[in-house]
Amino acid sequence: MSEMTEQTTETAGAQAFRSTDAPLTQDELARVIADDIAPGSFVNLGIGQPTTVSNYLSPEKKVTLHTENGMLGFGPEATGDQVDEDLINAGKIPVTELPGASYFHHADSFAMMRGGHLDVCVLGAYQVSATGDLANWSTGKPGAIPAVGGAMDLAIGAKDTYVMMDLFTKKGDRKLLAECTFPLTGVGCVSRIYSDKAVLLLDPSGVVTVRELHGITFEELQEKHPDVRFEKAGA
Amino acid sequence: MSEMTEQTTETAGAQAFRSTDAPLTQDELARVIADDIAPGSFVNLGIGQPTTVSNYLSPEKKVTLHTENGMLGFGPEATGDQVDEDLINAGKIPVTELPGASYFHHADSFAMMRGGHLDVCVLGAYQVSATGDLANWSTGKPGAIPAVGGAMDLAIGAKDTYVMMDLFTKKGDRKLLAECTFPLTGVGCVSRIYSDKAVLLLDPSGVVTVRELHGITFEELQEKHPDVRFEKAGA
Amino acid sequence: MLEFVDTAAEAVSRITDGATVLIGGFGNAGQPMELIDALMESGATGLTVVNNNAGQADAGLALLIKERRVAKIICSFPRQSDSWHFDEAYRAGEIELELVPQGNLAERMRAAGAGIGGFFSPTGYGTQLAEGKEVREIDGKHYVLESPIRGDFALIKAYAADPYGNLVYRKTARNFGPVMATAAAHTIVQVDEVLDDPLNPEHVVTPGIYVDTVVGIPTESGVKERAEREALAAGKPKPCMATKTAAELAAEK
Amino acid sequence: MLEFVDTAAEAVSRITDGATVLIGGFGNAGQPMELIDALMESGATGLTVVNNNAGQADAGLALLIKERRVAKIICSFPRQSDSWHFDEAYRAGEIELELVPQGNLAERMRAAGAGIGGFFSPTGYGTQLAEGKEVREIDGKHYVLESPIRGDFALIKAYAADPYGNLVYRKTARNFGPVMATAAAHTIVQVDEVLDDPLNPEHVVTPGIYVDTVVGIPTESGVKERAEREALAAGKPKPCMATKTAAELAAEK
Repeated sequence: MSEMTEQTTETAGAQAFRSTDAPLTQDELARVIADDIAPGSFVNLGIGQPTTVSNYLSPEKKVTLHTENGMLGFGPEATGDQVDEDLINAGKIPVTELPGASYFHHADSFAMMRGGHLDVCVLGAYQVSATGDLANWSTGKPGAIPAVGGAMDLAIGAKDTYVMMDLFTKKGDRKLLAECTFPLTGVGCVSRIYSDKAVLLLDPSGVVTVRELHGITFEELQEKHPDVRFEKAGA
Repeated sequence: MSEMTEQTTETAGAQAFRSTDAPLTQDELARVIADDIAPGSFVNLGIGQPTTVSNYLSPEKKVTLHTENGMLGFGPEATGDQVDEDLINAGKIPVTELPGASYFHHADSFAMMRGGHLDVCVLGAYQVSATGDLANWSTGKPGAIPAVGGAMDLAIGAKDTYVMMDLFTKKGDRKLLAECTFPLTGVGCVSRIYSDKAVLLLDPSGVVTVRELHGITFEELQEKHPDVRFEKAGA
Repeated sequence: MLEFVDTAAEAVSRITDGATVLIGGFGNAGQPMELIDALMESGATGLTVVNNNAGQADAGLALLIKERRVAKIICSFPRQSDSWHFDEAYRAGEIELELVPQGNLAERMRAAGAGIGGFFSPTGYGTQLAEGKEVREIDGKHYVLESPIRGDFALIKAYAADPYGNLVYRKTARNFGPVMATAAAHTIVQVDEVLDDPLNPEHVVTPGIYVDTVVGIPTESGVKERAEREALAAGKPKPCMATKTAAELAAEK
Repeated sequence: MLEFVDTAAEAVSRITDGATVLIGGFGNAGQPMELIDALMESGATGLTVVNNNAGQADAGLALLIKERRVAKIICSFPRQSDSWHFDEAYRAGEIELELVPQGNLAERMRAAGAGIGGFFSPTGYGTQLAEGKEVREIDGKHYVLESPIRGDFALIKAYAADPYGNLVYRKTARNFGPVMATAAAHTIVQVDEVLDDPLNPEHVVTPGIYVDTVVGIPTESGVKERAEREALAAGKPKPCMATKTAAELAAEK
C-alpha cells in the first residue's frame, strides 16, 4: 500500500502556499484533513476533535478506520439497536461495523500500529515542536494522576502523524514551540499540524513549511514564533 | 495446567531404581515414555522415532499433540481420502484432525513452544551431556550442508525435554558424554534420556540419576562413562 | 489440567494473597466482571493487578482498589472521570502505579507468553515513561528495552469455550484476552456459552493449551449474540452494521 | 492500494532485481507455487529469499536457485533429500546461506511487522548459530539478541480473499503466511477463492491492511475444501478427521 499513499501524500504536501482571511472552523479543518487523506488509506483518528474528520471521508475514498482496541473497519457511532457493549472504539463509545471489518487482539492491533502499517494517524496536542515532537498526554502539573493510554503508541506508529489543534490556547499561549515544555509523547513524530490558523509541514530540520494560513499573516505567524523558522510552501 | 503435570512428573521421576536383563525394544521404550506423560498434557513429538510414542498414548489420557507448523490436536497419519496436502505435520507427512484441534500461524506456534506452554517435547539426539546439553542437528562434519529446522526451538521450549535414543551408537560409541563434541542444539535443556539400556534423569549439577537399566548393570554403565557420576534413583 | 467449574467463586479460589493477576477488558468490553466480583469476595489481598485502566465508578476493580486489596497496578490509563477510588488510593500513597503505554503493555504480556526475554520498542522513546530504561539506536531509529509482564493468574472474558478449552471472543471484547491467556501461569475464563461441540479449528482464537479454568456466566453479550444470530437467520443484516458512513450521516444533517 | 489482478505474472511484475522476497509455505502446504513460477518467468535476479526451506526437486524455488537467481537465502532447513539444486549452488559458493532456527525465523519476521527493533530469544543460545550475536542473562535465563527480517515483497498462498483483501487460510497451510504478510512492504497473495462477500470479521486471519495484490488461482486446496464442505453439508464428518487415535490403530495391529 505504501507507494501509492506516499505519492499522493507528497502531492498534497507540495501544494503551493495559500491563505484566507478568516480562521478555519473545526468542521472546515476536519474537511481539509479529510481531503489530504489518500483513497484506500488506513487511518486512526484520535479521541475527540480528530474523530470529526470521519464526517468528511467520502465512502468512495474507501478509507478504513482503525481503532486500537482491536478493529479495522468501524462505522459511525451506534444508535438504538445498533448499540452493543462489545463493539466500542478507543474512546469507549459504541460504534458500528462496516462491511470488510475485522477484529483482532490488542497485541496484534498495536503491532499493526507500531509496525507502520497505518497510513495516517490524526491526534490532538497540547504542544508540538518545530521538529515534530509531540506533547499530548500530560501537562506535567504536579499532583496530577498520570495516564497515557495509547497516546505514545499512536504518536510513533503511523507512516504520517498529523496533529489537529488550535494554533494558540484560549489564553493565547503558543502551542507550536521550538521545544515542548510539557512532557513528551513522542520525539520527531508529527509530520503536519492542521490548525485553525495554519497548515504546517514539519521536518527534522526544524524549518516549518507553511502551506496554508487562515486569519493570520505570514509575518504575524513569524512574529508570534520568533524562535521558529518558517518558509512558504512552493516558494 | 502446570501444577498437575509437574506433580505427576515428579512422581514418575521419583520412581525407585529398577532393572531388567534385556534392553528395551523401540516399542517398549515408546511405551515407557508414553506412560510417563501425564494425562491432559500438551506434547510435541519430534520427527522419527519419537513419533512412535503416540502409539501408546491412550485416548483416555487426553494428551494433545502439537506440531510446530501450526496445529494442536492432530491425529494419526492420513490414509486414502483423509490425505490433504494442507494438513501435514512437521515431518511434512499428511496427518488427520482430531476433535478439539486448532490451527495457528508459525509465529504463534513457536511462541507457544518458546513460552513454555508445552508440557513435554520428545526428541532424538546424536549426543547428550550429563548436564542436559543436547546435540541433535549437526554432526559438525566439514562440508556438510547445515540445516536446523525447529530443533533449537523444540530443545528449549517445553517444560520438559526428553531425549529418546539408543545409549550407544551402532559402532558402540557413547552418546551420553560429560560434554558434547558435536555442535549444540541447546544448553542444559534435556531433563531425561529414554534409551534402550537406561532411563536417566539429568540435572544441572551433572549428577545423573539412573531410574531404569535394561541389559546393562550399574557398574557397566559407570565403567562405560567414567567421566559421568551416576546415582541410583531412590537410593 | 483444564477444568470447568460452576461458579465464579470456585473459578478464582486458587488466587492467593500477593498474586499477580492480569485482568482483561477495555471499557466494559471483555471485562470479566463476575470473576472480579468473585475475587473481591474471596478476600485475596496484596495483589498486583494488570489492566488497561484502574477501575471505574463503584464496581469491579474499583472496589478492589477501594478496599486496598491491590498493592500495585500496572496500567496505561488510570485516570478517568469516574476513577475516584484509584485517585484516592493513589493520592494517599496506598497503591503503587506502573504506567505503561497501552501497546507496550500488550506487547510485554505477549513477550511473556512467547518466551521473549525483552524487546526493543520505539514507543515511549525520549519520554518520561522511558526514564531509567535502556535505549538503543537500531538502523537510525530509537528504541527502549521493555521487559515481559507475567501473571500468576489471568481473569478474562471470552464469548464461548468448547469442551477442549478453545475460545472465541466477540467483536472488540477480544482486546487483551488472548494475550493475557498466554502470559499467565493459570488462566481463568468466564464465557457466555459453554459449548458441547468443538469449535471450528480455523476459528479458534485462543487454543485450549492456554486455558485452565472455565466458568459459564450468561451476560449481555449472549443476549446481543443471539439477537445477531436471529437477524442473520432471518436474512437481515446484523444489528450492529452501520447503515451509513459518518460522511453520509453528516451530509444529511 | 489493494489490487486484484488476473494472472500470477501481473501479480509479481513489480518485483525487481535485488529485492528481498519472503516466500510462504511449509512443505507444499501454503506454498505459492504459481507465484514462484511467475517470479521465475519474470527474470528478476539477485534476490534474497526467505523461506523455511531452500527448494525441493525441480520445481518452484529450487528452479530459481538452479538458475542462480537467488543471491542469498535465509531459511531454517535447506538440506533435504531432494534439495539438489541448492546443494550444488551452495557447494559452488554461488548462494549465500543464513541459517536461522525456525522459530527465530518466524519471530524475526513478526518483529519486522510489529515495529520491534530486536528481541531477546532463548532459542539458539550457546550454539553455533548464535556466534557473534549479543547475548544476555535475564532472570537467570540466557538469551540471544535477534533482529527483524523485513521483506520488500511477500509471496504467500491463502485460501480465500474477500473484496477488502481480508484473508483466511486452510489448515496447516496457514504457517508463515500471516507473519510474512505483516513483514513485507508489498504482499502478494494467491488464493483459491476470490469472494464476492466480506468474510466474517471474527474469522479474518490476515486483515486487508496487510494485503496489496491478490490473484485467484485454483489449486488442489480448493478441491479438498469443496469435498469437505460437501461432506459437512451431507451431515458427514470432514474427510480429514481421524477415525481413531494412533494408540487405537496400533492396538489393532
